[in-house]
Amino acid sequence: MSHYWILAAILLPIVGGVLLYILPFKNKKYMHSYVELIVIITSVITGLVLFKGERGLLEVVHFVNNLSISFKIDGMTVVFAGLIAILWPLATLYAFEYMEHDEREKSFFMFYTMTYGVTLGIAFASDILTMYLFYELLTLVTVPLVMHTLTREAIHAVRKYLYFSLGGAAFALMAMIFIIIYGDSCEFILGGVMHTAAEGEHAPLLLWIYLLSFMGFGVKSAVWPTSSWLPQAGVAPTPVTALLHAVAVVNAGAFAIIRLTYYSFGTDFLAGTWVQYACMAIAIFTIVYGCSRAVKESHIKRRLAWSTVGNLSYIIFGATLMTPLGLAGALSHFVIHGFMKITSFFCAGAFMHVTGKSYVYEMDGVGRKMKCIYACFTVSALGLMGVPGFAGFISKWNLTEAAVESGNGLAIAGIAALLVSAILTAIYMLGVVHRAYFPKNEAVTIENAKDPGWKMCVPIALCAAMTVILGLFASPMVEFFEKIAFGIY
Amino acid sequence: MAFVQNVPFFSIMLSMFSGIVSSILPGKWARRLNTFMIIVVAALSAWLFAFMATSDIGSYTYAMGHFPAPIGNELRAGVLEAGTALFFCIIMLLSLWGGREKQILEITERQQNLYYILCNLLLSSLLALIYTNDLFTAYVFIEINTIAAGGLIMVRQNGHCIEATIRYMIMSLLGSGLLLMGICMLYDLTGHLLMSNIKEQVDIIMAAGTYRIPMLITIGIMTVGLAIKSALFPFHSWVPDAYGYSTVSSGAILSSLVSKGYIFLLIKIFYRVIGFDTIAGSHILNILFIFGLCGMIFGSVSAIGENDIRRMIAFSSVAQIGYIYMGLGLGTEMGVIAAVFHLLSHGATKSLLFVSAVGLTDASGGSRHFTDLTGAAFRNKTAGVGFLVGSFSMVGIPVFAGFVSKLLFAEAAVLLPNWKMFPTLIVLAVSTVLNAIYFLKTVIRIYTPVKPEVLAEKGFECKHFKQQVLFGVTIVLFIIVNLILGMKSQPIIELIEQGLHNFM
Amino acid sequence: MMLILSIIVPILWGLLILLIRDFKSRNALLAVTGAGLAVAAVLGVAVILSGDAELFLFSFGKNLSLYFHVDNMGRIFAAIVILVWLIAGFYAFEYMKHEKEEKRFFGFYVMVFGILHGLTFAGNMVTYYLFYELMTLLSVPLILHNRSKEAIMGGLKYLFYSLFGAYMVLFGIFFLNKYAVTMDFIPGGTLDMSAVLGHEGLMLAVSFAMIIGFSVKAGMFPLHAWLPTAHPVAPAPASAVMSGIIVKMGVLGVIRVVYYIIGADFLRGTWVQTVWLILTLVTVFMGSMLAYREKVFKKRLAYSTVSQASYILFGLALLQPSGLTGSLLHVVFHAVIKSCLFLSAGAIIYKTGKTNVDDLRGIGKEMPVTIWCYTIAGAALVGIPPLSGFISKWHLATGALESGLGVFSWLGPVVLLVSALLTAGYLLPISIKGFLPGADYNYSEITKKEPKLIMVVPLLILAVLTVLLGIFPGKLTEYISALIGSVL
Amino acid sequence: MGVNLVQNIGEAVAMILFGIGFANLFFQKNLIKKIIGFNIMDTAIFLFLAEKGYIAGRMAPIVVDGIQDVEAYINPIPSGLVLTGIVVSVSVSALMLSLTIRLYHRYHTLDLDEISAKLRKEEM
Repeated sequence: MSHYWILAAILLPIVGGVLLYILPFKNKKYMHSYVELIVIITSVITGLVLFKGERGLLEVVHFVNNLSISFKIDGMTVVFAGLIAILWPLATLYAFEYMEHDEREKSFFMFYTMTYGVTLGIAFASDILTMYLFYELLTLVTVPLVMHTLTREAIHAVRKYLYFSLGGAAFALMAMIFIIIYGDSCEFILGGVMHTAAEGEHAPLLLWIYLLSFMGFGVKSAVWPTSSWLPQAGVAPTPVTALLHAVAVVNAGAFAIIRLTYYSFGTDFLAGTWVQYACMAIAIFTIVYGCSRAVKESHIKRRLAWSTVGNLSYIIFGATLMTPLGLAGALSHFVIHGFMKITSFFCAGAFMHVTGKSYVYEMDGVGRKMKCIYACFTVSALGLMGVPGFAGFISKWNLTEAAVESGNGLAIAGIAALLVSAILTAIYMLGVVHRAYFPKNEAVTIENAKDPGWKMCVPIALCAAMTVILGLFASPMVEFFEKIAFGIY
Repeated sequence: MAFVQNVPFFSIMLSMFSGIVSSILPGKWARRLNTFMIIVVAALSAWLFAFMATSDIGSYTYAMGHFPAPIGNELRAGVLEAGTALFFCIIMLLSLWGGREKQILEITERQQNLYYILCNLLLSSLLALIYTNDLFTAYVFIEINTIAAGGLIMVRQNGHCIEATIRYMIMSLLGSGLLLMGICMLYDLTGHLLMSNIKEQVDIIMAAGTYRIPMLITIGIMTVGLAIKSALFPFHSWVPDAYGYSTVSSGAILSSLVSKGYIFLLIKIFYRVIGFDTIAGSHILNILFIFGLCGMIFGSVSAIGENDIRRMIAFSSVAQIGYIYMGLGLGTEMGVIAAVFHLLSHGATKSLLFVSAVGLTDASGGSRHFTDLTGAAFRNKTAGVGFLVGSFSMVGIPVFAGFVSKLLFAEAAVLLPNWKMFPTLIVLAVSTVLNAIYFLKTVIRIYTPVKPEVLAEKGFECKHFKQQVLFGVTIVLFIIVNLILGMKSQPIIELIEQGLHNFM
Repeated sequence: MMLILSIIVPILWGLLILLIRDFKSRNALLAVTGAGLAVAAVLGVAVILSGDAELFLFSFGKNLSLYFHVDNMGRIFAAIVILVWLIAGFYAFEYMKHEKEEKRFFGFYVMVFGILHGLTFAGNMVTYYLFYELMTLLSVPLILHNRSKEAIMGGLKYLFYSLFGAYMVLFGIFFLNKYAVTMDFIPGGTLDMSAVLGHEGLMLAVSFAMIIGFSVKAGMFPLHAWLPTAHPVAPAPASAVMSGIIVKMGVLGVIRVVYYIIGADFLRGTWVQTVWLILTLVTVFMGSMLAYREKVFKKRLAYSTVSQASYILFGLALLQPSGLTGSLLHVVFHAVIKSCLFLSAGAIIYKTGKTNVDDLRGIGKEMPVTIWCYTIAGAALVGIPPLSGFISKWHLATGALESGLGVFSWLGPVVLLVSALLTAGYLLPISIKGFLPGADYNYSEITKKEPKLIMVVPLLILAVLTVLLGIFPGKLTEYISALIGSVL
Repeated sequence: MGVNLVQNIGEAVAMILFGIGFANLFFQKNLIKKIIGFNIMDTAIFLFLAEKGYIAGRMAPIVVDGIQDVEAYINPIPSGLVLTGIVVSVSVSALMLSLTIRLYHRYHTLDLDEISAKLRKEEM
């Protein structure tokens, strides 16, 4: 398959989204089938490109010097693009039901579909400029989604999101410049592209720059101290929070950090320097911080968002180990967290959609009424806690294996943080489960709670099933990640 | 000498004479003449530009009349001059088109032709600033430029505008006074007024090591003079009023062309009169650098606090001028290239913003306050898109012009051998964030839908593309210019580099 | 095959009970539950008797496999699990009558039975950890059964303490992955000494973390606080199996880690052993002390469990054959005794609703059989010969004296003795006041309140077992000694 | 120093005047005074130029009596510059004055800050 199909995969949802706005649809059903069709076709193309496509470089536009917009497929691409290609059709299906009573459904789906293309752009980007471009676009295209409800709160949240993201990108841009100047090329090549000479002479400077860019891209994956936008952005409709703020957007941040660390600066250069420790310390702190905030939060979506903050830093922590195993661990959490968190968000959204309530303390006893939803929620909770047999354990296992293997002193603290976060996760997730299944005697259960329609239940069940399946049969996936990390794939 | 090499002279004269002719024409015809003249000048400049870019003469001097140097007056043209002239013409034309509707409303019938006289004079003086090889000519045209610009502000005769004009004039006069003083002192030191001759003498003086202090003072006075005129922080107090209250074409032209003309002259002085090495060796650049940085931050901070969209854009100009001076202040060629590119990209972007902002305010009952602008982009979609693109460019989204200039600034900073790197990078990043804050805040605001009943209550009207074809076309053209700058930057940068080399 | 069935069948059976929407009658539920318990017990016994079976179930990642291996250590624990679980289960048939939502209780009860089989037969650390977590999660509903505010708090406290402990263990497992040759349980330990070389400090810390982690379940100071909160609020059968069995699973975990993975030799004489010994002794003393001062009956028993479980841990910490023998004996005896005590407490609450010790004056007149059972069990726990408790304590004390650990060799026995006195002090007054309420007691109001046979029989069985095990400890001790020979 | 000063007394005075003019233009609040300041500033520059162009003992560069020897005249270029400068200065002054008149008509004051304040009040 020619690699021009990459372009098709990126552009189809974007164009499709715009067309959606222009085309007149007779009724919702047509529109829904149109959207789902676009998304599924994109996913199919993506899948074909990933596994059958040529491994060449596709240059689209040439900018200054060695800067260009170009795409390619490598291991990381497969991971990210594959993940979202699986999740997007499901999330869209879920969104149909979630958004059914919304007046501005059309504009929602327009941007929702466009975001798909932009995210794919990040995944396929072959060099730092292309990634930066789509990274910025991702910020912008998701803005209408976050502020969809147009409440004061939403607008406030969206502003914060924008400023944080763009600000972060501005800092990351600085790093980009350094890579352009001190690197052999801007392309992502496992092991880094820095001049050896530049590394020697400018090492102290480059380390600072790495830190700067780490913090910059870290904004999107909600690394402390810039994590507060994520919970605030939870005002968005749940399909957005679930897919974008638990998977696509935030993973893009982690993805960018991995790209930068492993493919641009190179781990040989960074490993063992102070900056590695600094970044790792930040990640470790964020892990604990995010989870503690989640415990304190009683709004279900915000709670999950804080949980996301913590979990994303697992990925970052894996990345900062700067060993191939660390990368493999990071990637496994990258994928697995996606499935787990989208499940829990979907469930939370289903609860909110059906009952109109949104706080944990309003969930008394609903587990007995919304059986399917809360069964899945429980699965995701167990997964997030890292109970063996569920996917979360696999990624934790890989991460810690890498941490132990790295022999890095701070990594041991990281393992401890992972476990502290696990217990905190247990507190905030099982707290919910408990309430839902074992309400206090005097508590009042919401009367009208019941399982939502199939459009919601099916995606949720599938994602939950993935959590279990990945937990039990993870070996092929993990081996694949190790291949990527060792540069064999 | 090929015929095409007469273009600089022709274009200056053409615009000046059409100004004079306009004084006897009625407003409508003056406008037509003006449009025609700009197009012709643009075509001529394009011709020259193509010629210069393809031929290998690099640059040439053009003696006015028959007096040879050092007595005669000279023009000088190269690829950078021709390109800038072309760019200025395009932006001017688009700004006038974009603001035409508004301008017809805001300016009385009687003064219509006056407006175009001033425009023509302004263009001719800008062209003269670009092409001239003579410092005193430059001074004279600066004054013409100042008066024309003052007229452009004042022509909308309300209190704000007159007050803004007088403030603008005062600052301008301070600047041109200093510049004139500097020119005189330079003449005193070297005995010449032609740039190339001064350069020779300056080199000799510098080599001899005499007159260090007078030289420094001279350079300082001239630089400060031009900096004041181009509204470098902290001499920007006139900017928000002048850009904010004048009719929109004037605001756009002032911010994207007039101040740029001075900067272009300053760059010429740096390269052609003093010699860039001399300049880079003095501390003048450090001062420019620091004020540039301050301007970047201060302009943006003020813009954030602003509640009026036009004034906000005006404050943003202060910040952008800061960028340019920061680039100059870096003291490397990369820095200057970045500054020149930013001069272009900011010119293209800022005028787009001014023009589309007017479209938005018109769709909000003429109110310029943010609360009324809610949802304006839905009422005037073309203007909304224009503002969106302008904002993205300002914030530095790739594909748009602003990104490239930011990239160039940063690259220049990274390659610096001295202490300026970190301040530059940090301020660049911070100012990007600040830019994002006020521009995207506005974008969000204008793209926030409002309920129809609220609209009906306030009496805001929707404007469709068909009702404002010229405006729409202008916006589209602006966007195209922006995209060209953003995506085809490589040849442009190469030409700038080539042009700067020709300066030496 | 039998092995996997013994785990899966109860779990599925329990699930079935939970999923069936409505049982026609309570008897149907009880019949299904009873059948489930019986099948599970039969399967379990079959596994115990069928020799050293091994089963590699499947691998869900590198070094992550489900592997079962029946060994003698597992057999002991499996035996007491089956015994206590069955007895308490049948007791619950009657007891749970006055609770709502019995179906849920029995469903989880049967499920946990299966999990416990998995725990006792687990052949490597990961499998053990997996079932350990599942046990925690699935046993929570047993505790918070009546969903009162206190019950829910108690359940959550239990949950989070346990999870905290489990994660400490997991922390260790992560490191063992690198520093152990294999994570299968092999008597004597599997540490890869060449890998550990140079990382001894780390390894000790890891061992300590794992010991502490498992000890949370066994209620060792400072993480013992969940026990006195969770026990009083849980239904009596649940309290009984918690104290009798689930606490023991923590102990089994410690045994597996110390004797089967890390190896006693590695820990002997290190700071880990010292600290561990100190903690156990503190717990032993403190537990008894708190029990002595506690007025709520079940809470008192819970504190007693804290204290007694640390007897066991103390024996383990000695890293010495005699001590280990004592520990294992005490595991068995304490399981039987404490279940008996809790079940009697449950019977009292069930019939009279009295929870406070001071209200129990004359109870022996009202419920003589129950209180007799209680008294026998209590006396055994105190360690009055020839009852069972004496045997284990004797071994523990000898172990301490033989250990040659300096101060601990005499301090240990002293603390044990003091604690035994305190035990007598907090357990026996209930019997004494129960039977001899004093002159001012109004005998006319006495009514026979003996519960139904189905509750009394389990009590009797347990009481008789206590006595029998005390009088004929030979076989058991021999069995244990043989087992210990391979471990140490 | 002293000798230098005496010899360049014209330039020195020009500089001082320039400073005075500049300060007036910058700091005066009254518009008319500002314009006066501007004129002083410009005049100072002309003085400076004239001083530079003047060569003691020679005539203005107007051919009189057919003497065409360069040695006979002073430097003509500064004079030319002064003339141009005056033209510019006059026109700018005129513009400024006309603006001032307009403002005065509207706001009845010549104080720029006061005008700004009034404008702001107007907007309210």
